[in-house]
Amino acid sequence: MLNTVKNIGQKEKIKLFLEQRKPIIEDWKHTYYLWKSTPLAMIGTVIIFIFLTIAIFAPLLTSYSPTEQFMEERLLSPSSQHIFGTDQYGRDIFSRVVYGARVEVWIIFIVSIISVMIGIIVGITAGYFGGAVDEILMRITDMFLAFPRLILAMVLTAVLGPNLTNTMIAISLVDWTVYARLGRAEAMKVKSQPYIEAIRAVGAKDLRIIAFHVLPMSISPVIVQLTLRMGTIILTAAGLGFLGLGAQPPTPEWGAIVSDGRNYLVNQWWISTFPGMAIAFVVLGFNLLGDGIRDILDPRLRR
Amino acid sequence: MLKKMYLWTILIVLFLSLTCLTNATTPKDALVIGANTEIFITNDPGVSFEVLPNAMVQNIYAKLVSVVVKDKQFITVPGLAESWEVAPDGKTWTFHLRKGLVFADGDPLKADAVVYSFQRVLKLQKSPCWLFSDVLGLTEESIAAPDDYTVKIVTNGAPSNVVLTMVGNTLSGVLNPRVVKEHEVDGDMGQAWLMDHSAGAGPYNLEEWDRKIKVVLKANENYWRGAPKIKTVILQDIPEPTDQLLLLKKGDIDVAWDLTAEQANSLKGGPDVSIVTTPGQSDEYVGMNAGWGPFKDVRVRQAVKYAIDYNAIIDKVMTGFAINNQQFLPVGYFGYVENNPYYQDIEKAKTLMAEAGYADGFDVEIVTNTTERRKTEAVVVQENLAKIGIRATINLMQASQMYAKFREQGLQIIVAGWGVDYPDADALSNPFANYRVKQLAWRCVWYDDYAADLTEAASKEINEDRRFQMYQDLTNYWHIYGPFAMMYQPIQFWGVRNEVKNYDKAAEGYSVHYDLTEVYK
Amino acid sequence: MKLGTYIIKRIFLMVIVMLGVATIVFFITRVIPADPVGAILGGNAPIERVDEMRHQLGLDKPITLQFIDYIKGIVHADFGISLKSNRPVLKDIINYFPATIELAIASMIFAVVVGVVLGVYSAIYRNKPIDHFSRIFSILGVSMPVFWLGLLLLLLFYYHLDLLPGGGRNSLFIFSPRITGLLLLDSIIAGDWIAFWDGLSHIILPAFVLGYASAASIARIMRASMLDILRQDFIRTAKSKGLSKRVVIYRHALKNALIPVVTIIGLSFGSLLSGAVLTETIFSWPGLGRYIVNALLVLDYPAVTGGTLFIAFVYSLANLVVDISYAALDPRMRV
Amino acid sequence: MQKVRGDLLNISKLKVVFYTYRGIIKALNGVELWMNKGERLGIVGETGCGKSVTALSIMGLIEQPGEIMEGDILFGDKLLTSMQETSLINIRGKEISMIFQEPNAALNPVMKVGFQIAESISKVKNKKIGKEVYVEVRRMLEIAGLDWERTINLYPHELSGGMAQRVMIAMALSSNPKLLIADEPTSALDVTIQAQILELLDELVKKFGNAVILITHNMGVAAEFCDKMAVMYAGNMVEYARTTNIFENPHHPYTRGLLKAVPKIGRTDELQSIPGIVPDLVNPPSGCRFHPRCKHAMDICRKDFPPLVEIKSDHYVACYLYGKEDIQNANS
Repeated sequence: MLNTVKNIGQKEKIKLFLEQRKPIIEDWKHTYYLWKSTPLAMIGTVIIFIFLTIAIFAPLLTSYSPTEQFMEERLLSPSSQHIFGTDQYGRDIFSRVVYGARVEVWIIFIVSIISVMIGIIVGITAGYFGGAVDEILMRITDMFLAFPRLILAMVLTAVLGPNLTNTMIAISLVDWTVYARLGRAEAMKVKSQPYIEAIRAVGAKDLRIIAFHVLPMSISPVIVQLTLRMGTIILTAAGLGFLGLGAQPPTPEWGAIVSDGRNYLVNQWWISTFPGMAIAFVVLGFNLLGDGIRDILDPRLRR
Repeated sequence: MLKKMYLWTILIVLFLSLTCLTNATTPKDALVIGANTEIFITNDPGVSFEVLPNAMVQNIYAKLVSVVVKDKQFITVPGLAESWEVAPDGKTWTFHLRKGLVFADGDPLKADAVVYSFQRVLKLQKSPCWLFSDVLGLTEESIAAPDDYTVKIVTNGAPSNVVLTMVGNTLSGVLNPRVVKEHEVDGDMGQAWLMDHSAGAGPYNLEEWDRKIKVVLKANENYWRGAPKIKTVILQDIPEPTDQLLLLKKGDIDVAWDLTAEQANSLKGGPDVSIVTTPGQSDEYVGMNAGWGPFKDVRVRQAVKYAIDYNAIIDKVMTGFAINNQQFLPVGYFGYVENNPYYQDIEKAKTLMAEAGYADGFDVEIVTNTTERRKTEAVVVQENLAKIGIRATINLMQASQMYAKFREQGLQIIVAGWGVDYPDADALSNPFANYRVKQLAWRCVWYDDYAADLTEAASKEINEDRRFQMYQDLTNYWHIYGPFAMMYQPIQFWGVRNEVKNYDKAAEGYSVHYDLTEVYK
Repeated sequence: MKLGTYIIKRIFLMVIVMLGVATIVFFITRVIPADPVGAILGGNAPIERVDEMRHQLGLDKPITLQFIDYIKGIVHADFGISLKSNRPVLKDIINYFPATIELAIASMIFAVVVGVVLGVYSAIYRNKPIDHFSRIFSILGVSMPVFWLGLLLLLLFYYHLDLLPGGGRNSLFIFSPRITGLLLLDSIIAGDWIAFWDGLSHIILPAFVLGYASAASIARIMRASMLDILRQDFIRTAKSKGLSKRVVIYRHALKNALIPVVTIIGLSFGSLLSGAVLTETIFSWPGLGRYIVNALLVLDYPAVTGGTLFIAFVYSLANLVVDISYAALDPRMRV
Repeated sequence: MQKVRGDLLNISKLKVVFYTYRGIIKALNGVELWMNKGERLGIVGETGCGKSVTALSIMGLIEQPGEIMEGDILFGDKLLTSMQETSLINIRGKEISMIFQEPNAALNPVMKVGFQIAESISKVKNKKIGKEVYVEVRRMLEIAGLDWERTINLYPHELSGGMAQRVMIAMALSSNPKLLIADEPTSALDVTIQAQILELLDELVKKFGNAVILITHNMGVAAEFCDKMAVMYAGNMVEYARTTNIFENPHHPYTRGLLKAVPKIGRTDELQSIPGIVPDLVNPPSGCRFHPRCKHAMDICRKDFPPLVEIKSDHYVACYLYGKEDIQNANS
């Protein structure tokens, strides 16, 4: 068997490979087609792309530091020098917004990792083992779900001490329930498959089954859900920042910048307006993308 | 289609009729003050200890004497007591009440009411109690009424200025014992009831406190100095400064209490609104932990004092609403003489750092709380310190957490403020220079016995000249060795509609004496 | 399962969950070291007074004893005494909650009406201009930060256009009657129309800002659900019976399409309560959200635990009601 | 206007397309169909051949993303294809009724069945739903063989498939329509129930004298029930004749193939399926759409679509196998 594969040429290998993967490739092609024909998803993707580009190339986009103060240049209105104006410390709002993109990306990244990890572990454990374990874990999940999200996050950050790290921890501790439910459903589905029974019969341990069979199946719905939730993560972080319970100065977190500027709203509208627009813009991007993904995954469209 | 049109018309009419209601201006005999009433806890003079509620309590309860501002100095003038004298031992004080005084409800006000009120403060043991018990050394037995018009108290021999300012302080407001006893629940001496009711003899009665909405005061027609001109005072809860600004500009409120400096400046020169200012009764400081690493070295502390850009903070952060005052005594206090040795001098600071062996600087954590102003100050200080190589990070804490850590001597640098408890030098020299009272000096681990001894001596010195000189010596010594860089003394400011007259007189004494009887429209 | 058994089971579960919630809140707020007492007494107070007060409040007792006291209290609806306001927390909650619930209800009404109407039209006129408008409206609604939108609208409608009031529940010199604590309802009961219009003009902006995101998500779900229903066989049947488009949509489709929306209404209630924290801050709305935020800032533990628990309780209750009405709405659930 | 061949219904050159992401589906490709009053017509063919689309076209229920491209549907003297929606409403349910394949799904799940029938009746009689209407509802339920007291207040999910279909029949016949379209009315039901339903339908239609179009993929059902049969393939009518003719003397190769695939009692030869697959209607084969699966395919079949010609009286076939002379006859 191995020999035959070895003997065939590179081209054939690729061909064979493509042949085997044909359904998957077809599926991807189809997805690509749907994505292309969903203008909203495309706009969303473009927005997210711009957002990531800004985050990556922040230092190239602006010559001002996001934190250094120039008390001589405080509260300047938007001009060619400072296209978004300056704040009460003479910092360039544009560069704060641009560097803020990095903060937001970081928040999304960390929150996603922590919350997915907790969620998956709890969810799969509950779904796979079922019974009392399931009952207990799900009741715990319910307890976390019994709080309105922002309020729980608020209490957590306030108690942990408001700063960026704790904000991320708090949001993760609020957000994991979504993935737990998904993971549980997925685990229950996989568990009831006949082949799992077969694998168990040949002596596979639970941990092994979870790691090699249940986990991979749970990943893709979780990833989809994650994309849908990224907008919410930003909004929650910004809400905490606005209440002074999130990232602390001089961290250029967008919500915190809006909050910084709110006392200047009447006379210096630009301080709050631009970072607020940045939040709306990026969340819009995630929502459009999420909507698109929902549409693309809609089995009725996939027929 | 017609049906739709009809519906739209109704909607538009409704909307317009709603909007008509929004243009209400305040009545002529009413004063509406917009403020963040978050810190309002009670209107009980024996419990209240914050500036804003005190400002209301001062207008509800009359006191034996009043501490007012004259020629920018605090002086004591007669109140319910028309005269007083102190025995030669400097401890026994006798106050003579006016005849025919009545409470707002018409009950006669006699000496027993004063005694009851003072003893009540001591019994309640609430926030302001220590001013009586610790500073004046009063006990329940040391307060007495030999007859209906005489009140006698025996102190620990505190200087006369201290005693009189205390008797003129909010906690000395006189309550009607009959009413209070009527509303006593479980021996609380009327605490619960007095939160939102009043039983005083001041110019106003507390009509209503609708929590987080408004506090309403109504004129007391029986006030001994005559009923005030403004009949209704409403303290409207408006937590956001921006909202206060908007409402003030529109005339929905007459006075805005919590404007930002920036907003106040934007109002200057406007047609309808002026800015009223008065020196604030507080200090803004940068405190260094003299027991921590580099700050053990007095030269490092001096370097920090030379690194701070005082002018930038005053001009830019406070946009001029601050006085360059580098001592703990606020302007206008006994013992105050302008004395500001520090200014930003990076070279000098660097030299001092090098002499102390920290030419390359060090890492330090600045802690402050989450209010807008402190945040800004901390950020400026952080920048300033960076110039002499001190790499500072800012850690914003909620006030509660910050003070908890501070009380455990657990901070490296703190940016904070100290509000004056009573208008005497003593109220500041102790916290800032005497570590034995376990306040600021102790929290900054500045265990300096010379300063502590001098502070204690000054607080017992009855001779005014000698006392004055002691404060000069203390200030000079403290400037060199102390762990504090004093950023400024804030200037308190209000946005006030031009229809409101004499508000500057009313607010001149700010936290010590806030007198709405002066105001008219 | 019979509807009755279902309700009993749900209530039983809710009690268990609420006890868990109480435990979570307790440990979140007590285990981490911080000093609420110091905050209450202010920066000036000497350390002796702080210790004294801590003892008074029983904060120096072992944590397990404190926990037992706390749970005992909760069972008796006693959340303790607020360190800051010095009043029973429950009294404070009763004081502030009507404002929050009034705002939440007003927002909910706005959200449901706008969301359902937009969603239905969007589905009927799929890919027509009204659909595009409604989708843009919805997607903006869930994208804009509540606090930012609130600030901008305040600036526009209050300051620049002078059309609506700038905050609070009513105007200064309009004294509304107090019966239930819900101003609008009270003024209707009392027949005080001036107070009613005044209250209404005050609630418009905050209710819009708060309800917008929920309106958007309801519109989104409504559209999807309506599209789904319109594809169903029974709609074809209804049409084949010769029923007019109106009847088909409003009598046959809408009733079915609303069922999943009910679930979203329950979830939206959570985001309304969350959003209320922000909206109340911006619009000077004297509600529970602001109470909790302010209590958090000074770590007033009894107030934080009480307020949070209460909000969680109201939210769970709302979800319970939604679940039950879901069951009641859909005859298929009533087997 | 094409010639009128039936006195109840005439469909000519009906073309229907559906716009989808894959492209345009040419669902009907010039269907010709006609029938007389009181007649029972069976439309047979594989899944996706356009039977249901034809039915929906008659009802005027082709909606986005579908569209009638060309062709006429003449019902009596009314040209349905050019009628406004408002007038169509008066035909649907009143003159033409329809029953569907999945009776449970075809009933609104949140409404009591009684109400759903009442809706129909109130529409036809132009009366508000009330006592009078409900009297009629009871009568219809009885006629459909249901105990009205038990069923009238039930929800659809509480009914078995057979009961639900009886409700549908009661609903459809409540207006005593001229034409009843039954779209696979029994294929979702158990075999025993199927027979009952067909019997009921047979009995009622006899009683009321309605014309019926029975859409089915089951040749046996069609044979039992229908006077005439129309065979459809990939959007075209390929053969139309009396039922007996279709069974005894099928002409079109596709019809023959279908019949070979029908199991029969006493049949000894092996069941055969038609080789090849149903064509993709986005890119249908040129010419005769059946040619890729036809063993008799000729060159002309690949180029042109054969017209439907009458090769015997009342027997029409669309296939080039049947002599030029037939075609010429037809044309002259």
